[in-house]
Amino acid sequence: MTSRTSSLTATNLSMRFGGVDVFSDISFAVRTGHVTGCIGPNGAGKSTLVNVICGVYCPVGGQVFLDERLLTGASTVEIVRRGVSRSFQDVRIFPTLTALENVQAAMPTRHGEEVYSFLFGYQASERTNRAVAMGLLDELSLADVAGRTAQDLPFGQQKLIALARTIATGAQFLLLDEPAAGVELDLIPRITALVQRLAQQEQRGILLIEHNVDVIRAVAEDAFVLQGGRVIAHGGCQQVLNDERVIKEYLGRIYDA
Amino acid sequence: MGSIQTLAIGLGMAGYYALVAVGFGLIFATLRIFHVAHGTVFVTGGYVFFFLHRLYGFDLATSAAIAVACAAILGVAIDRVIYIPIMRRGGGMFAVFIASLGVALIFDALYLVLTKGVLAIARTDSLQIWNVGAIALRQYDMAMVVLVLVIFLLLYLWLHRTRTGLEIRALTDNEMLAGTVGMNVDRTRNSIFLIASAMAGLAGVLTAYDNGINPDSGNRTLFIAVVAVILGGVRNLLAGTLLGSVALGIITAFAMFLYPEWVTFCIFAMMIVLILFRPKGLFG
Amino acid sequence: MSRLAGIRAHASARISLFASLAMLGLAASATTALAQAAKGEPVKIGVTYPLSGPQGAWGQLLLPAIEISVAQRNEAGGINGRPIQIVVEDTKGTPDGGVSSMRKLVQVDGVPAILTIFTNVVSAQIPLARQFQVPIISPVEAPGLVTNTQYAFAHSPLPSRTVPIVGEVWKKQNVKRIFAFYPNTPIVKFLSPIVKGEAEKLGATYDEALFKLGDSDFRGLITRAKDFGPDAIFIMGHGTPDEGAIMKQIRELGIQTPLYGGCACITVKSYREAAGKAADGLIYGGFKYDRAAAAKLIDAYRARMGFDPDYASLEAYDMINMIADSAAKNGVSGSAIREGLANLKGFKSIGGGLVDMNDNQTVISVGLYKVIDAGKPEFQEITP
Amino acid sequence: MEHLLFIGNLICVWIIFSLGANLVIGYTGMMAMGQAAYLGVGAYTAAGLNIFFGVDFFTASLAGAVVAAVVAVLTFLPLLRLDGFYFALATLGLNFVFFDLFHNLAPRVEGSEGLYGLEMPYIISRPVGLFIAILGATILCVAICWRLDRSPFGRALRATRDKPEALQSLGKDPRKFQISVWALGGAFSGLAGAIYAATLFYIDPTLFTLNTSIAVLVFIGVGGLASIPGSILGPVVLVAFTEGLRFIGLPSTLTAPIQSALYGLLLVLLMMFRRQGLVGNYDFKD
Repeated sequence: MTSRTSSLTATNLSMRFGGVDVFSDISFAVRTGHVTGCIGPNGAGKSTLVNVICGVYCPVGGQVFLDERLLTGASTVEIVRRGVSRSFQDVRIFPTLTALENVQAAMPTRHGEEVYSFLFGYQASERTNRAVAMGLLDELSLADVAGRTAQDLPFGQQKLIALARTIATGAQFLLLDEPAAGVELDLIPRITALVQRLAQQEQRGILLIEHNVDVIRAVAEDAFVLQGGRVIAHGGCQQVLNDERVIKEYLGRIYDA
Repeated sequence: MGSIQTLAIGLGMAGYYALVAVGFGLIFATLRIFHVAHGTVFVTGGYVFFFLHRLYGFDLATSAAIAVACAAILGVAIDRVIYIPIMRRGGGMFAVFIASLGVALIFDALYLVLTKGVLAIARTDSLQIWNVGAIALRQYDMAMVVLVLVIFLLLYLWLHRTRTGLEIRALTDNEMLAGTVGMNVDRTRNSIFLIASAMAGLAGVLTAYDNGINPDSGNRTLFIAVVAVILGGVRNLLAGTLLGSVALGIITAFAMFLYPEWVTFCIFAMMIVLILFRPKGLFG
Repeated sequence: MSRLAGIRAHASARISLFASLAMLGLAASATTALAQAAKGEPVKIGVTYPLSGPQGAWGQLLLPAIEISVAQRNEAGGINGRPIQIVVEDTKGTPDGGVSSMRKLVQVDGVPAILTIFTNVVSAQIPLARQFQVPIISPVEAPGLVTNTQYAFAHSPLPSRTVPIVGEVWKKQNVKRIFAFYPNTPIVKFLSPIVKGEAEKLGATYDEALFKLGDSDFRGLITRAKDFGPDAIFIMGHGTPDEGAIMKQIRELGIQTPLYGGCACITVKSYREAAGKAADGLIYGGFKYDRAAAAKLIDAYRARMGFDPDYASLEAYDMINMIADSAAKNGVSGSAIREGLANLKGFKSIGGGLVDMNDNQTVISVGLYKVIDAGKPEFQEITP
Repeated sequence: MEHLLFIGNLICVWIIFSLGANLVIGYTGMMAMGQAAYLGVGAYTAAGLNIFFGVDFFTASLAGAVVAAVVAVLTFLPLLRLDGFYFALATLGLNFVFFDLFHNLAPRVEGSEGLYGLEMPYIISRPVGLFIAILGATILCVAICWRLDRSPFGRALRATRDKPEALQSLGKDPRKFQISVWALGGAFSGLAGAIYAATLFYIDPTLFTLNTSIAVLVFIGVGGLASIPGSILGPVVLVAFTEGLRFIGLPSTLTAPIQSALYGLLLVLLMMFRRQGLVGNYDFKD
């Protein structure tokens, strides 16, 4: 990454669909080298939050900043170019591409990807991209399915490919929408290890949206809890997870169930 | 003077468009099927009528009744034999659309072989006209306008006073129901295709009696009907289609009057502009 | 009836197709020329006519006349003892169909000459005729179309001769406003200036409208004419039923203006039927022929079809004999037949009289006619 | 023999046209129903330049491809925001609009009733020379598509087709790829049109109707979507079949309807039983 930024900040974000508030007054910050967790029940507005940050929807109130620069209002593509990329809860993998191609398609290089450059002169950058993509897949134990068409793979593996794809964009900030949901249990440690490595070694800032509290507990330093469209707790991860209100409103229900 | 005469002609043409368009709109609004073969159903009505009346000497009423029945059966058959199996095999709206084009091609070819593509006019005599000042009104057109209005009234009653009508309106309002193939929807589906195709068949009969049809007439009329439906708005089926058809009839007649070489151009340019700026329709 | 005739023509074409398919497998198209040299081997003549589409009805009425012509010629000894065999291809009346069927006839069947029809088809075939060195002959009525090329010939009365005699009627009746209908095809390029010129000569106001072949409702277009308030309406095109339908719709819009035409298309059954009663009173300039001289065609045609042949059938009858005469004199290759056609002198037309080829175009006699009853049909020659 | 070369030329024209359409429909998943319009633009441009301005044929063909690409992009930009049926319908409407343009400009334009005096360089003025040149152009087009298929650009096109919004979330604008491929498809169609004009020696608006657009849909539908072998196989099989109909002694009145009915039947059967075609890699999008 060329531009070094240090934080992605949301201030007083509000979103409304057809007169119904999805969330209101949400503020948080994601810093490079850190993982921020976001938990909350279904329908709490987590995915909408990601969509708002990424420019899919325009918030009815509040702003998102990348350091000092305003991000709100820019197009999705522009936002990714500035260094904020996201994954989808419902995967949205490219079904007819192979696992490897899925990851390669996300690489930011433009060599051979234009209508005037596809004939020649992209071999070197393709080789590099391929190596990087293979490395990512390897890290997620997907090296042996790299050549298989994505739609033929089980859901869990698709999810991991989508994760690899998001990482491959090279964005400084990653918004991961439930990366561990639907993934086989024995793969979860690999995901947490990867997320930790991204934060610590590559100095990326990660917003980790998860249902699985254990995952949050394992990797996140900070966390906030979204409930009924509001942040009900915010702070250090341990502190938040031990918050009485959180346990009562949210965690309690999970543990009960 | 020419403009009033053109207006009268346009209103007459609107009758045919309305009959084809309302059926197409009904199928599109309820089942999300882009039924290109609706044009085929239209010419089938016309050809059956033409063959029975002109070649086999049946009287007008019998030929017309058989023709409308054939068109109605063909419409239902296309749905049951082609559309439903495709949807059962996981084909989407585009698959049905393309298959529908295929059906239209097959029938075009059939009528081309049967008629060599020569214009089929079911009447031999001239039509009676009334001269009102310098304006010539054909009695046939006026009778047809009345007929179309009566049919639309009946359609209104059918959609608002019967159980099937209620189900159809539910389909129009709920996109989730549409496109599903299930036991409950099947009967409603049949009624939709039956009624829509019968109306297209009737339009075919009327056209074949009036100025005649050739194998191309189906597609031409269908695309005009599509524009009429888009113009009127899919959501607003009866009133919208009627208004859309009237508008289109007048526009086509005027295009023919003012820029005769550019009629097709006008219709399709208008369609593109509509799709771009008012996909929900002018009146929707 | 007419369909049966078509099938018969194809049955003979089929045999030759199999033969040529076999040859195609062996090699080159040159072999067809060798095969024809054998004694008694038929001489093939290609026919590219519309058998479907807007002009298909007419094409199917013309085929029997060609077959009668071929049969009578063969009885009379054919081409130096060799029978004539026609190979028919459907052009659908489109340039596209014209070119592909001509390619097939020349390159697969190896025909040395082709009978064809309609300006738009002929226009597209002319470059091909030059390339293949295969003469095409047609009753096109487009002035100048065939004169600038070596391999295309026409045998018909030109509108440059028929329209002026209609113009004399206009002059006599002191016509001041003329409205014309043409199809929206390249034929307008030839026709429009002639009629316009005629109007200018009279000092009459002139306007025109182009209709689309294959349309069926022309009323919007006709309203233009109504608005113009003409005292003469002129209709001419490819002789498709569309023109008849326009006549009918003119009357159904309450226009009682006299109708005029520049060809004898009303003698064509499909055209006449489309017009119905509306064509009664139509005045046209067209091919003038002697019924007694044409009896051997008219009687044979009547016996087969149940009604009289139209003027273009007579022209087609002539054209078969023109090709046969040229081939008999110069040989059966394309260039030999072309040579013969180009220098044709004193050819005895079925319509009576002798015609010469002048600049690739024959000059045949024209007359002025009035339709008394289109239903019967009954036509009367008149003088302006 | 000459006739076989002619059929070979026709097949080449349809292969180039199919490759272009397959880039748009198969690789990028855009339901283009009016590709014949660009075929016409290419044909008219090349023929017009050659006949009226004396431009040599190779340059004129290239110009045909370029103009078709430009026209394609200009007509595509307003349609960018449409999706599904409305996009298909709009492109279909474009076909009619262009047909009327060709048709109405034709009657009074000198040479419109046939390409008189299309000037060919000596080397391709003979049937064999022409065939070799056309075959060469076809091989070049196949090679370009083959490179494209394996390039990052091809991958991006397939990604655009599969999940445009996901591609967007990866920082790449799917619209850019759609416009690019539409231009490329237009260029292929335009080149095919120029070659078509050279093959037939004349052009006429009736060559560029909706039927031609549907024919290419059948070609790639039968051959296979998003597949180069499919784009070649479709035209080869279908043109050989329909031209073969002429040789089995079928009356020529029946060849056109049989071809049309066959195409219709193939469309129906394909949609029912094999939506990806013979060797295709992709289904018709929902």
